[in-house]
Amino acid sequence: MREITLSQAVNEAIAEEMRRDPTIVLLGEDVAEAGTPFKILSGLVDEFGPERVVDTPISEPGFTGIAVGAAMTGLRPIVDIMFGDFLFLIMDQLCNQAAKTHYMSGGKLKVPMVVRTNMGATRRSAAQHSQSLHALVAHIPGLKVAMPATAFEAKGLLKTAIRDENPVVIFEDKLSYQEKAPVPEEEYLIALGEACIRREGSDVTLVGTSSMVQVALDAADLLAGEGISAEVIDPRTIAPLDEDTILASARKTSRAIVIDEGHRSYGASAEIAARIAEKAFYWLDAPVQRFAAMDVPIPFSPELEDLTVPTPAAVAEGARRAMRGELFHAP
Amino acid sequence: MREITLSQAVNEAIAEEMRRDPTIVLLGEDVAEAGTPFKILSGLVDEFGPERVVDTPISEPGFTGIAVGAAMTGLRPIVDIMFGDFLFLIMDQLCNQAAKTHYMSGGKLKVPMVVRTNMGATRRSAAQHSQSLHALVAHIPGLKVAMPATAFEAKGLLKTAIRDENPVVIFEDKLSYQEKAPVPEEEYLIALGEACIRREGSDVTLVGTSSMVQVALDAADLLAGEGISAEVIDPRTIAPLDEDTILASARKTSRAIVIDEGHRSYGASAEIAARIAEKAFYWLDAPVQRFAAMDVPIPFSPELEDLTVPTPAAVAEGARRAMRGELFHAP
Amino acid sequence: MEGNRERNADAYLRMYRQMLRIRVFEENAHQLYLSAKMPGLTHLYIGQEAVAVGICDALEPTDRITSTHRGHGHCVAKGAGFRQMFCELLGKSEGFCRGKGGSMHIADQENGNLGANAIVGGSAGIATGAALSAKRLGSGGVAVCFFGDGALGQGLLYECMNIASLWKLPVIYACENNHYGEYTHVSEMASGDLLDRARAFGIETATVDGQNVLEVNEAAEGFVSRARAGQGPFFLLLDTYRFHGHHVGDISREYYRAKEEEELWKSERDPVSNFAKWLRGESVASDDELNRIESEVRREAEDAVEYALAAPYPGSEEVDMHVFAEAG
Amino acid sequence: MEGNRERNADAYLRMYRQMLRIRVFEENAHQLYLSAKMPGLTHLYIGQEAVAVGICDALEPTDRITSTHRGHGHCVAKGAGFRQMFCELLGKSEGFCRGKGGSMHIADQENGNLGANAIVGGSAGIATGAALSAKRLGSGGVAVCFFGDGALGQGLLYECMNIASLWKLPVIYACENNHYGEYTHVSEMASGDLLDRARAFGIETATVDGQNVLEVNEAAEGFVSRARAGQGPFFLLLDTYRFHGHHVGDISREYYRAKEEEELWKSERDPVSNFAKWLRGESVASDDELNRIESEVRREAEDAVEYALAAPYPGSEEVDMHVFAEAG
Ligand SMILES: Cc1ncc(C[n+]2csc(CCOP(=O)(O)OP(=O)(O)O)c2C)c(N)n1
Ligand SMILES: Cc1ncc(C[n+]2csc(CCOP(=O)(O)OP(=O)(O)O)c2C)c(N)n1
Ligand SMILES: [Mg+2]
Ligand SMILES: [Mg+2]
Repeated sequence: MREITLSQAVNEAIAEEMRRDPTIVLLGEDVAEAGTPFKILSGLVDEFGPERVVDTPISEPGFTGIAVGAAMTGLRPIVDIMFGDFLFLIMDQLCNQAAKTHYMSGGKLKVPMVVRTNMGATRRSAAQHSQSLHALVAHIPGLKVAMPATAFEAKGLLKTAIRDENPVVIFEDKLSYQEKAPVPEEEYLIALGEACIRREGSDVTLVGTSSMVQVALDAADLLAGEGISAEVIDPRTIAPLDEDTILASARKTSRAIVIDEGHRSYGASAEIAARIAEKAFYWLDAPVQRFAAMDVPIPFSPELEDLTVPTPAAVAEGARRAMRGELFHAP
Repeated sequence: MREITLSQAVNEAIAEEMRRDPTIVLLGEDVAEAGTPFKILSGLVDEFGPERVVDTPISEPGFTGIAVGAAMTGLRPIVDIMFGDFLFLIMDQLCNQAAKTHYMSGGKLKVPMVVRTNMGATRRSAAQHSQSLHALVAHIPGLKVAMPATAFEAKGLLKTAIRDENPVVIFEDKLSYQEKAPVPEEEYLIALGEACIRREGSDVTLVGTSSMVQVALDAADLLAGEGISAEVIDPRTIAPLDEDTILASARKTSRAIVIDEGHRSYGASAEIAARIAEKAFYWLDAPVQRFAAMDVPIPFSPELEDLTVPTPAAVAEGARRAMRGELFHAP
Repeated sequence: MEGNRERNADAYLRMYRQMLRIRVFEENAHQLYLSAKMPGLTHLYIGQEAVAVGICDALEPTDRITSTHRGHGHCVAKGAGFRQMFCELLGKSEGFCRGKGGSMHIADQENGNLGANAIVGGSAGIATGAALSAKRLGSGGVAVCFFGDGALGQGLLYECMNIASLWKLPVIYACENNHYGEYTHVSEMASGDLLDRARAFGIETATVDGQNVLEVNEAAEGFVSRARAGQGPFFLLLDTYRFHGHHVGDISREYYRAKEEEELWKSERDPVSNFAKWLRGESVASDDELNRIESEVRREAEDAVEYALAAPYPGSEEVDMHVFAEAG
Repeated sequence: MEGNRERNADAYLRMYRQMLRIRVFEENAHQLYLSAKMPGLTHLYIGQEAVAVGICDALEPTDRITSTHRGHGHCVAKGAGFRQMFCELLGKSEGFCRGKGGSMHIADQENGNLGANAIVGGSAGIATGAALSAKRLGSGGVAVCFFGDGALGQGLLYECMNIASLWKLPVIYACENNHYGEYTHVSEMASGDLLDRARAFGIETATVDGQNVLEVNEAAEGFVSRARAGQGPFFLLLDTYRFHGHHVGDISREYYRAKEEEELWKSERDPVSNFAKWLRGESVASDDELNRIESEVRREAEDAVEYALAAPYPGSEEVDMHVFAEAG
């Protein structure tokens, strides 16, 4: 199968959907001629014109709100939020307006829109350009939240999100934009709410989101050399969360580790771990462990920044300890 | 001991601190003559004048940002956000600016400010005036988050928050403003990060936040009648979280239930439950259960709204099931 | 009060009826609150009727509006029926939002009302987005964004006005200056000249007496037809007043506005009774006709209240319905 | 270029040196990037030196500024030393922020620089708040909020200008109009007249040639002294240009701005070389003197780069230090 980058996958997904549905419009800063600073959207304005691929002023709340209204009245906007950190600016429009409109209107209004943004540290971008804020939006009923780990998921999830009748927030990992993965030429969709088992295993379940899927896979490689068989699960969307697939694996292996790039406390890893711990309780041989970004603003200094995110080595060590039963937390 | 309402406790705390420290200013909508729509701050403008108790335009991002700058340069602002739901408007100023400034400046700048806001449903205020959004801010490193359950905590935590050198967000329960509790005349402070055991027990630990402390206490009453002894813990602040007190109780009782009024998924209950499940794993006789607001926008209709929040009866039933070991979740 | 002689009596009486319907709707809502039959609080539109009616009469049902926490007037003016409205206020399943929205989120999609909003200024983007849809889809529609003087404090509005002006969107920003936010005078909340805030973005503005429905309507007609012709956006400032408290529980108001001021507006500048006087004076309608309209409206309201009081609440199975929309 | 004959040569040469220091600092930062010695990206201030210097020369060290993602110029102009700046850019522990902030968060509290900000427009509140402190604490200080034309898109700015005007705060909003956001011309981002956006809030404005340090300085002196006297806020619009890309990686720029335009600004409107020419023409300084200043500045930069390259990174124990400030 051909391999394309995550960036190309996003571009293709949008182009295909825009060809199919003339009501799709793209709004964001520098999305047209510039094709975003990451050059993800290059070429779209040439094909679809500046009426559908629209450069906005630097007004995240404004153009997100405009997208909400447009979505309520017949368009299907895709909003580009250049850095996930800027979600903080659009929280009211996203969480008080877009997320609640369908419910508050008793099902009579709907807001089919996509917010594409990104996440991830270790780009030396410091505290306001490195956050992984998916837990915040996943907490809000009415929003769906997708976290593609590879180009394959990026394309399939985005196409599905564009067709969804609800506001969907997609977090792409900044460091993965140039990563290639096999992506079929033919059209495909990936349902929101279906996890995928990236690697089968029997001793320990590693649930990783976004870039942490690769960390989990790398950890699994390390463990395989030591005779520990890790199963790696990518939830792909955290809202809805495919609890069944995750629980089935945890019940099978009796050990689970959750790896996520959001901050640890009150982050996505807490929800996933809490569900496993509750619903696979009688199967577990060891406590569910969490690996996540440290609870610190992401520092600029490379030496420090690299300490803040989970690594394959750390995850592997967690798995080893789970195997050895060395997780006795003294009072 | 005299009893005063939570609203009076807040008023006293601010008045005492403002008398003590002339750099404290109060900013918010209708905080001066009106004393807020909840009439919490009545009288403060008379004592401290309109230079220190300042009515702002309806500009939550603006006046919060102004508070951040003021806090960086010698004032200690208390910001009044009329409804917790409006936190969505100030997330950038709170989470990208206030929370990160100390860290990003290598410890050279600091932002001693308090954001006072509220939470809680069942006031028939519908989806944009009923949310309990504490988990969102608790997820952000650099913010402290307090959730007073009674007038006693409201006063003690607020006074400490005002003296803290960091941004602190305090969530008051809207329905508790008129609830009375014993509050000493003499000055006292409550440290941020110290849970309190509201009721001792031996069979099951109920961890409740804010208004859910009362739900937990009521559940404990129900259970006591049946010979089940519940210990009730109020963390008082969720960031920092007094893990030790919670874990000690869970290890003692071997069963834990977490009750919180935020939405269930990716909410505060997940973090607390995940920590107990991980760190008290070897002591637990039953899975940690969570009771929280349903994952729906809060509906207006009273009949529906009342279904969305945890009740003492539901919590008690959870405890009974934990005692009976009836928590087998089929795959 | 001046009228346009060419306009026909039908239009005048239609607008009169609508203003009266708002007034009577609100009186009934107030009663429901006072008799503890309505859950929560509500913000009455009484005193501002000419604004909603004057503007909405210039619109087609397919045109969109966004409304505010003080939204019953806009809802009525845009064409909503009383039964569904009262049902909504009481949290009943036959309400416009199946009782899930209530007063602060009342909407009426079939008549182009995209909903009240409990976030001050929160609908500036929604209205502007509706105008973007109209332009992109070539529907010829316009959108009106209703908001209060207090909403001028929200930065979102300026972001949207800038974009609407850049993209020449068919949206009209209708600022209802009733002189107060909750309990604070506009002069403490807004510096400079209010109209300049739109002009700064190259938006054409007008200011009208919001108590005079014909003046409002004339200005609205002009802006609406020009917006339809691609000359938008526009900004309309309406001088008006709320006769009651900020919400139904706001009883003692002396600390923020004088009784005399309230009395003056009520006695001199009541948009409904002044318009009635004008209609009689111009012989558009007789006392009898106006009385007949009034009793019809009152009957309609009574019937609707009764209906709504007897109507069922949504079943408990609805609590987690409509979180997500289904495909199709 | 016009100069004020009464001003003394010291001030001129001080400003010249500071402009040159910014230019040379940025050239070195660029080299560090090109040689892959600097982590991440950075936004060069080259071309805009007269703005930062003209304004900051009018300030006392105790006055506060807030800065932007393009913040090295403001930092130098407000008095920062090169060593701590380069250390910060390289993530070293002797940097102003112990390497934790980097280019986009560089700050210098001792000299009143409250920091660069990676959120466009994000410091409007901070600067206004600093002015509130100055007023409440009676310090006599003023605050300057630097921001770009792109930041005019952020609603926060309008909220803050409104409040600053209502409360008469000693803050100066300094809009550096370099004609572009990242890759989009200001005309596509801003409708209407830029100055009207401040005037709408009753704020007095001025517009000056941002390439002429003396003109900038004169306007700044006026506003600063009047702000100190309680007549603020003010809004200063500075016409300027960034000579390089949006950030150091922005190489091919033809799709958003013409090479000819860049060349014209560089050849005709370079604030540093034009000021040098003027200084010579007015006999304020000889060629020799200017050359001496330049070589001093270059040596200072070289030394600082060398120092920073050799300086240690923060130890791993720092990673969770400074999340919270301790009491006292
Ligand atoms: C963002 C936000 N801030 C504050 C409030 C609380 N609030 C509700 S109505 C109101 C006053 C609004 O004034 P205005 O816009 O003039 O409308 P009016 O009530 O006069 O119709 C306020 C402050 C809110 N609902 N939303
Ligand atoms: C809120 C926000 N939106 C978008 C960005 C990405 N961004 C960084 S700089 C920039 C352009 C800013 O333009 P301007 O304010 O004119 O400053 P200049 O770069 O020209 O100095 C953008 C869009 C950001 N940092 N913050
Ligand atoms: Mg008003
Ligand atoms: Mg610019």
